[in-house]
Amino acid sequence: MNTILISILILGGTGIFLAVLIYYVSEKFKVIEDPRIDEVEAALPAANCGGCGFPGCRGFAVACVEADSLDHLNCTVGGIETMGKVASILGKTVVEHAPTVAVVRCGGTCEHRPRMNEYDGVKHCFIAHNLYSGETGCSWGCLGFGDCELACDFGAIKVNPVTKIPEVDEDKCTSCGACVRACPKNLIEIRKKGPKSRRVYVNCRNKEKGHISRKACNVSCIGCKKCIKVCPHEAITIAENLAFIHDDKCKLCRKCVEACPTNAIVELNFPPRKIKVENAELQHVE
Amino acid sequence: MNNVIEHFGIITHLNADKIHVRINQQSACSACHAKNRCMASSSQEKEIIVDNSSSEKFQVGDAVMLYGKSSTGLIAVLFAFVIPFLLILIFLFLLKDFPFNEVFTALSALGILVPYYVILSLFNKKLSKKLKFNLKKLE
Amino acid sequence: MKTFRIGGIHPEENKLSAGQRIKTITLPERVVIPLAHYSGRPSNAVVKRGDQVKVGQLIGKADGYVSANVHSSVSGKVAKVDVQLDASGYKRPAVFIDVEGDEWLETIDLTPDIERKCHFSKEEILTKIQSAGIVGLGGATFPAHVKLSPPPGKKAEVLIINAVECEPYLTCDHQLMMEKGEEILVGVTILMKVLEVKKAVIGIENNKKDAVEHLSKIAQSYPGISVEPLKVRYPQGGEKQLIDAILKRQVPSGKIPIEVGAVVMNVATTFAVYEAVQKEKPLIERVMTISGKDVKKPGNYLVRLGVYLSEVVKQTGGVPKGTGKIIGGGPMMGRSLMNLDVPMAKGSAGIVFVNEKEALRKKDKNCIRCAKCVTVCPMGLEPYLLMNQSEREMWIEMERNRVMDCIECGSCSYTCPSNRPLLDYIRYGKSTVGLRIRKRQTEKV
Amino acid sequence: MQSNFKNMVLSLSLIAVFAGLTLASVYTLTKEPIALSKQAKQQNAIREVLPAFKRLDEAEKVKVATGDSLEMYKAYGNNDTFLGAAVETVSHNGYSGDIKLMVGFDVKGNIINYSVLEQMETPGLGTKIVDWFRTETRNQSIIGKNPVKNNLTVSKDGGEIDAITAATISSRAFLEAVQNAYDAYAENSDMLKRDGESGATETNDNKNDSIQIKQE
Amino acid sequence: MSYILIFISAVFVNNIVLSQFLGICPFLGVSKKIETALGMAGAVAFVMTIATIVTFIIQKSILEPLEITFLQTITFILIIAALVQIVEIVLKKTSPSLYQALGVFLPLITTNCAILGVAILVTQKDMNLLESVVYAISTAIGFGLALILFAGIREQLSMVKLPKGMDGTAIALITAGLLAMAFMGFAGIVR
Amino acid sequence: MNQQSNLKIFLNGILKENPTFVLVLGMCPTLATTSSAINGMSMGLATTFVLFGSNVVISLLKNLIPDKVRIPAFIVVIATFVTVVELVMQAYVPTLFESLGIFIPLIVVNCIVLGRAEAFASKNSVGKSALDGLGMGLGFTFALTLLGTVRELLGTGKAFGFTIYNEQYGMLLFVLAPGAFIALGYLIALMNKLQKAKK
Amino acid sequence: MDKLIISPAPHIHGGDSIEKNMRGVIIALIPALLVGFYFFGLGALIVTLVSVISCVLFEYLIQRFLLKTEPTITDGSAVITGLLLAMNLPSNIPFWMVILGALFAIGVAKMSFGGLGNNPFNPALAGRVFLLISFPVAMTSWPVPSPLTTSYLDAQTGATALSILQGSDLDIPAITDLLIGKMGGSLGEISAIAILIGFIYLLVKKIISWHIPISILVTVALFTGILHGSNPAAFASPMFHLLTGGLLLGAVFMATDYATSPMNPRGMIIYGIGIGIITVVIREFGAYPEGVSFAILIMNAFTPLINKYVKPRRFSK
Ligand SMILES: Cc1cc2nc3c(=O)[nH]c(=O)nc-3n(C[C@H](O)[C@H](O)[C@H](O)COP(=O)(O)O)c2cc1C
Ligand SMILES: Cc1cc2nc3c(=O)[nH]c(=O)nc-3n(C[C@H](O)[C@H](O)[C@H](O)COP(=O)(O)O)c2cc1C
Ligand SMILES: Cc1cc2nc3c(=O)[nH]c(=O)nc-3n(C[C@H](O)[C@H](O)[C@H](O)COP(=O)(O)O)c2cc1C
Ligand SMILES: Cc1cc2nc3c(=O)[nH]c(=O)nc-3n(C[C@H](O)[C@H](O)[C@H](O)CO)c2cc1C
Ligand code: SF4
Ligand code: SF4
Ligand code: SF4
Ligand code: SF4
Ligand code: FES
Repeated sequence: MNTILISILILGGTGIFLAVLIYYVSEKFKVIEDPRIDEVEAALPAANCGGCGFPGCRGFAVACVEADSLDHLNCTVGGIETMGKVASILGKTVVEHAPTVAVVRCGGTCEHRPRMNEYDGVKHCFIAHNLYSGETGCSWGCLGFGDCELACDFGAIKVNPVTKIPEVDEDKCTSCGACVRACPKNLIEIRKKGPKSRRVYVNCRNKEKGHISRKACNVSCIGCKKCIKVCPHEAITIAENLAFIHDDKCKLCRKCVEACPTNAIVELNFPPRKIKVENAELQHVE
Repeated sequence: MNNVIEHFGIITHLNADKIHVRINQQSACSACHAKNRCMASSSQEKEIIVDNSSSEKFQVGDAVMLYGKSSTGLIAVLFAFVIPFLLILIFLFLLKDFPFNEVFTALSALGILVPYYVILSLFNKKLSKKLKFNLKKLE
Repeated sequence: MKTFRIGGIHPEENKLSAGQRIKTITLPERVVIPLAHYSGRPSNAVVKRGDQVKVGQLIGKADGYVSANVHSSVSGKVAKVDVQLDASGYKRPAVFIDVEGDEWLETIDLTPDIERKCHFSKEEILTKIQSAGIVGLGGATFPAHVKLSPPPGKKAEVLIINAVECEPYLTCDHQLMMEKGEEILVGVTILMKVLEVKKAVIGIENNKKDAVEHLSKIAQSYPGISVEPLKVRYPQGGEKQLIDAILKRQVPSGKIPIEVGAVVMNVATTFAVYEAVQKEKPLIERVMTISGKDVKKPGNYLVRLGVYLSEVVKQTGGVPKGTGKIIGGGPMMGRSLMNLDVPMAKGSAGIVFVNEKEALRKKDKNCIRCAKCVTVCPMGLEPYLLMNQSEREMWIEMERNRVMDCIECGSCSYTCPSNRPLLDYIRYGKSTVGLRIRKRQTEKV
Repeated sequence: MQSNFKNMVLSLSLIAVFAGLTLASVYTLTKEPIALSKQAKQQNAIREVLPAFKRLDEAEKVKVATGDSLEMYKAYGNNDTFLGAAVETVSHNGYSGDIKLMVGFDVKGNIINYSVLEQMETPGLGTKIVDWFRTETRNQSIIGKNPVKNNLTVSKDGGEIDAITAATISSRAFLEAVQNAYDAYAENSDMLKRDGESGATETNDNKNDSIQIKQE
Repeated sequence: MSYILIFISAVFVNNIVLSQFLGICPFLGVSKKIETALGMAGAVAFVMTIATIVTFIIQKSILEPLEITFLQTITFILIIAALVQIVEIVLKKTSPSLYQALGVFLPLITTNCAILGVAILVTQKDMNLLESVVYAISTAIGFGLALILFAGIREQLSMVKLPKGMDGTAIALITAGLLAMAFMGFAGIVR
Repeated sequence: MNQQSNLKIFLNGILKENPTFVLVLGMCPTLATTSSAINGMSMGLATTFVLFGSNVVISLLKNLIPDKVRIPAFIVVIATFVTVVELVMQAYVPTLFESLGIFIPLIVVNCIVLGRAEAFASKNSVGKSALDGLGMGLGFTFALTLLGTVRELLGTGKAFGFTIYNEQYGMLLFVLAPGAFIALGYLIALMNKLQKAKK
Repeated sequence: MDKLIISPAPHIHGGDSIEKNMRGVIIALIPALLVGFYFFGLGALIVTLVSVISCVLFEYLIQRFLLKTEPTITDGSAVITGLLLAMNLPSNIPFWMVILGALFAIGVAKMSFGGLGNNPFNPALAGRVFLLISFPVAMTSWPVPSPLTTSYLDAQTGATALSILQGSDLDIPAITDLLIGKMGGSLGEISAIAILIGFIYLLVKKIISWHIPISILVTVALFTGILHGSNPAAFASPMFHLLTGGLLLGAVFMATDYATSPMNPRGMIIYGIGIGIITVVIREFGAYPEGVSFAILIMNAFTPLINKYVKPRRFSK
């Protein structure tokens, strides 16, 4: 009986001591912070990819809590679903950001753009780019060593071993922009995904005069302005011999695709057209 | 070697001369891949106060990186832990030859920590100069 | 015998064209003179299409202080001012000139006499060097007048003439010394005058014994100038290594030679200075080596700027059969060329043909941590570590490990028994770290 | 539940009190069996190293040269004839940690048997002491030997016992423990007492304390 | 046992991590930074010492006299948990800047397993106070040694391509095994 | 962890989230007590008992404990069960108790126990917590037994004390400390591989 | 003209290769190996062959079937591991133990880390220590040298010079015997002269630098010199320590292993001093008669730290 009493006393005493201690600690060490930050962070995908423009998901969470509205904040990885959760935690509303996706703007596959020399250094776009213009005659086009592939945390972009041009897996791509930053040739663009993933864009970055770029690659943009003429929505501009289709104006009418003499403009995910066969081929390539 | 330690933090408060940065102190096991299953990997939030002397403009909510020399950290460990435990050790060796009751010796060895920490608290200003951190805004 | 104290290798010398007298390449129908082929800002064209130019006439004006003038190397009519692909495949501005005769500017002294006395003041000489568009011919092509005007507070004590030519194959400096020894020494006295130094040392590797003897003999009549034979060891020609070898002083990390009181000039640059000051001749031509194991007649040639390399090669026996790689410059530091349709530039010291067998690198394997790269690095770096960190993009660590000290000599890649592409990665890291440092500095300002 | 002061103190102390209660009860319940099993272990060891006996003396503490106090249990047969004694002995020179033995001696000081109580030697090597020194092959058994008549050290040291292969250290320590046991026995046994009443003995001479052990 | 022997034994021969199997979690989990490992060792040494002294007092003045040693486990673990908190409070009160610097520099000290282990071992081995303290300190130093060596090896391993499936814990354990094997060479130095 | 079938909860601990091979928790006892299959199994069972008991009690008490004293309260509960195991083993299987030594009291700090209390029992019903404790415990037991068997077999040629091959071929290293690390390392690698193969 | 090859400088390579270095080491090992064959006869031959073949085979099998990478057995490193493992074993050890040792060396210590260059510990030594710990009896009964004998497992055993240190009363062998190798011991460690010939060869071929071996030997000499000077009865002379056991073999061939030793001269010297000290401590105070293997393995563990904190001599400060 004695033992029992002593045990209870000792343990009970320790218990009280601990409780008091912890109470004291929790009062003294309290860190004043908005608890919502944690909640928001928990709702985020924890990819820490930086696609939102903030350092890591935590930074984004803080920004969301601090900001007056969520208009300019978007987690590209989580998309509207995540932002909806964030909004409900914070009692704010979300504006829907049109979904975007990475687009590689180079069509210079091996068959369209012959290799003229053989690179024998480290197979790394940046290293090759620092050394020289590349294995082909086009100094603007893809080097094909896959720095973008390395940069992508989501396995969404892969260099096709046959064409040596990277391809984006639309379903996996979160448009975080890591590949954009990685590509030394600045070939990748984050572009509106478009309804049903339909997109029309100029698949080239060559700013050389037409005859020069044509010599290097037979699907290059030659700056002939034919697309501008046919575009009913004024969605195309040309600068330095290179056309660019603005995705906020383009209505996906595909007139330019037909007009382009070099097939430099591509359309994606449209139902096949009967008349123009070459374009269908191009789609396979993409 | 002049190594640098970095710690990610978020600004919670600031005024003209002090910036409060909240950091998350992870346990030793945080590098372990099972950390979210294991209790030992608990983390604790701490608030660090840094002098607002940098030319950079900070705002509440900014994500910042705390920089300090790792020698700073080692000095901190020295003052906080190593010296007191050396004190205990020396004290115990001194008392070794006196025929005191062991429990008494043990208590007095712990007792020696009291003056030590009191003295430490007197050197607060000096120490805080030595143990400085810098802030850098991320991106 | 002196040499530098850390690292170094001894690649096969292969000086196949040694002793071949300098021959002159005949002028082609058209030359393309690049306006930007040195370090510094490109010069601005001062001629336009249809202009008639003479040899030595200014066609590109230096754009600012760290930039250099460009002169026509031929006489004829400007066909156009346009872009031309350079050796790395990127476009650069250039002046295209259709050659008509060989008419030189009247001011240029074309007599073969050696002008030993220099009558000009320090300032006059500097102006002449600057207007002659002289850049370093040892490889870095840094405008010579900049280097010859030490920053305030710094004073040169010694002039070092870099006659090391440690690259395998190349012999152009060697041959120049044999044929123009006297002129070079006059050039040295001019440089000494500019720098106001009493002492000059010509450093020559001991595989050029004839040059050592030849120059030593001439140097006897030039007070203050001595010739220093050096043990053969690559990269002795690197200026930091050369200063270490001769003066036993080490240029601090991130600093330039003047910090230890030295100025380094290449022999060919010295010769160009002589011609500019004493003969009023701008830098319009240089000696280059054409070599390679399969080249029938390896030799040294005097080539005007702007001549297509393909023309030079045609005149010197053509591309050997089975060539797998063409190197512009020496095999350790030169760059491989995509084709020969690039114009001769001020820094082109040679063309080396490598046959297919030797052109391809061997497959790289695991680092076996043999430390050979560490042993050979002349800067005392740890190439294996830098490569690893570069691969993993650990820029902060790389900076701490002093990647910026790397002189890109390639000794590490040359040595690695596992054929690891050390320098490829180190260069990647170096350029990224360099960017970061610059960004930091601009942020601070 | 809310973390206010009252709640915290109350819940934690209640849980602690409850824990104390549980533990103390379990302790009371297991106290007996634990004591018994401890005793049984010792008794078993004693029984293993001695011939069948009727009565055992309470432990006598004997100091030996190494500074350890060894416990000795004297055993008596019918008519209180002295049968010998079991000595719990120890060596601190084991390969890792102490080696504790129970060694039984007969009246003449011959070793009857031994039992290893505690050892932390390397499995497969030093642990062989458990059986090695009572296995009758080569010269390795100590059973029946007398530390006075036989040189109970390893053959490497000039003794007559073969050490365990590759575990000389353990063997030495084992034999040292045996020697200690014998010293304690010799010191404190009337039969073997050689030179009178010398030595620092702390004999517990209260014979009434002796306990009766049931024979199997 | 002399104190030096206790020291050598705890650091080299019976290293707490490599042969006693205590504190494996932080050993496997601790960051690759060598400085952090060093700091950890210092902090652990202190906490271990204090914990050993406090539990020693508890054991000798409460548990043993009252014959409630069966409460050892529960009291020790509670005391140790409280101790870490108290150390923090004291530090924060007496020297806020130190407290801050430690927060940035060190991970939380949660080597419960080793600290409790040492406290219990010391009572099991029946050491006296000074022996216990020397043992605690030496153990912490041994812990630090293992940690630092391991941090170095891990840092080097992070630079190579490990076979698939071997990376992470598997290779860490195998490395630890080889390290433990090497340390067996010290066997027998203390007997 | 919303609505999981009971069987799933149970199996979870044994296979998918095996505390040793997948979660890599509680390494100290795992390494220390597996010098033989029996020892490993006993340690596993002792831990299972504690896990089971503490999970049940904690899920019973979950609504009565304020958040801030959660951890100490859990520790008290766990320590109680540990001490119970300690006392019972001491009384009825003293030899086993001795060979497991200090690692029985150290169950207190085994991350699995506290981890499950925190992650599962404090959020789920009693029944589920019981199943979880049992599953995790058995998973742990399975792992320890396996490791113990491997080490015993390689080290001494025995399994559960039965001789499989002649002891002279046994590699002593595996019974000693380095062998523990190495054997566990390879078992984990193997599990990694199997897991990947399944996917 | 076909496609030209473009690559960053440098465009030439010195032609050094892993194979060349490994071949050099194998050649340097031959003298010591021949002495071993001579004194220990058939047993030595069998042990060596089994060790080399199983090392190479295990490496091949693991790479081929487990790692699914291209086998690199042709680089010769597995052969060296096999040779060095054998040279560290007594010549009368059963061949199945040799196979187990080879499996441990290659499988655990080398291939688990990804093969050549990745391993933090010396594979051959890991294999040897594994055997020493696992089979202490077989690993510590040394055959007495009997030239060109054909006995293998049943060879007559005796003490090694070092086990004499541990307290038997045998005579200390003559220095000349130690030099040529007429003493008991592992089959490759016995002849100081043969090992020194290999050492000189490695130095001349620039396969290793002098720093590690010399710093080990000097440290051992100094340390044992101090001990011997203070108590000649308890501690053997420096000469004896230098010439006996695996010290020379370890210092020249095993401590210098590229993958596991520091990467610059200063680091190498620190490493060597460490090995020297630990070796003497284990020999004089530890349970094992021989400490070189353990000392090298322990210092292997320090190598990453040395590499991190001891930097090569930099160009200017
Ligand atoms: C920004 C800059 C400023 C320089 N200023 C000087 C200078 O004032 N004096 C000088 O002697 N060299 C100067 N240099 C030249 C370098 O020291 C060096 O000679 C040149 O980069 C080529 O050297 P290398 O071929 O050995 O690399 C300068 C270089 C740079 C990039
Ligand atoms: C690795 C390396 C090797 C070099 N080798 C030579 C050489 O052999 N000869 C030479 O004149 N310059 C060489 N240089 C260039 C010199 O560093 C330095 O730029 C030059 O001597 C300065 O003279 P300059 O401005 O007249 O060219 C080398 C540079 C480096 C980095
Ligand atoms: C892993 C290992 C454990 C050992 N354990 C013991 C042991 O428990 N007892 C022992 O006497 N020797 C042990 N030894 C052997 C000693 O180190 C020493 O070599 C031996 O006792 C003396 O050799 P000898 O008996 O062959 O003369 C062990 C050796 C190793 C490798
Ligand atoms: C100088 C030199 C010494 C070597 N020593 C060893 C050795 O002691 N043990 C070993 O397994 N391999 C040795 N090797 C072979 C090889 O480096 C070794 O297998 C690597 O450690 C495997 O990564 C050596 C190689 C060289 C070049
Ligand atoms: S493809 Fe580019 S944008 Fe898309 S997820 Fe990958 S890195 Fe991000
Ligand atoms: S898109 Fe850019 S980064 Fe990707 S492979 Fe092509 S060049 Fe490289
Ligand atoms: S290239 Fe750079 S790292 Fe390599 S040896 Fe030369 S200086 Fe050193
Ligand atoms: S030379 Fe090559 S193999 Fe040797 S350490 Fe350097 S990178 Fe590694
Ligand atoms: S069980 Fe985690 S540290 Fe011991």
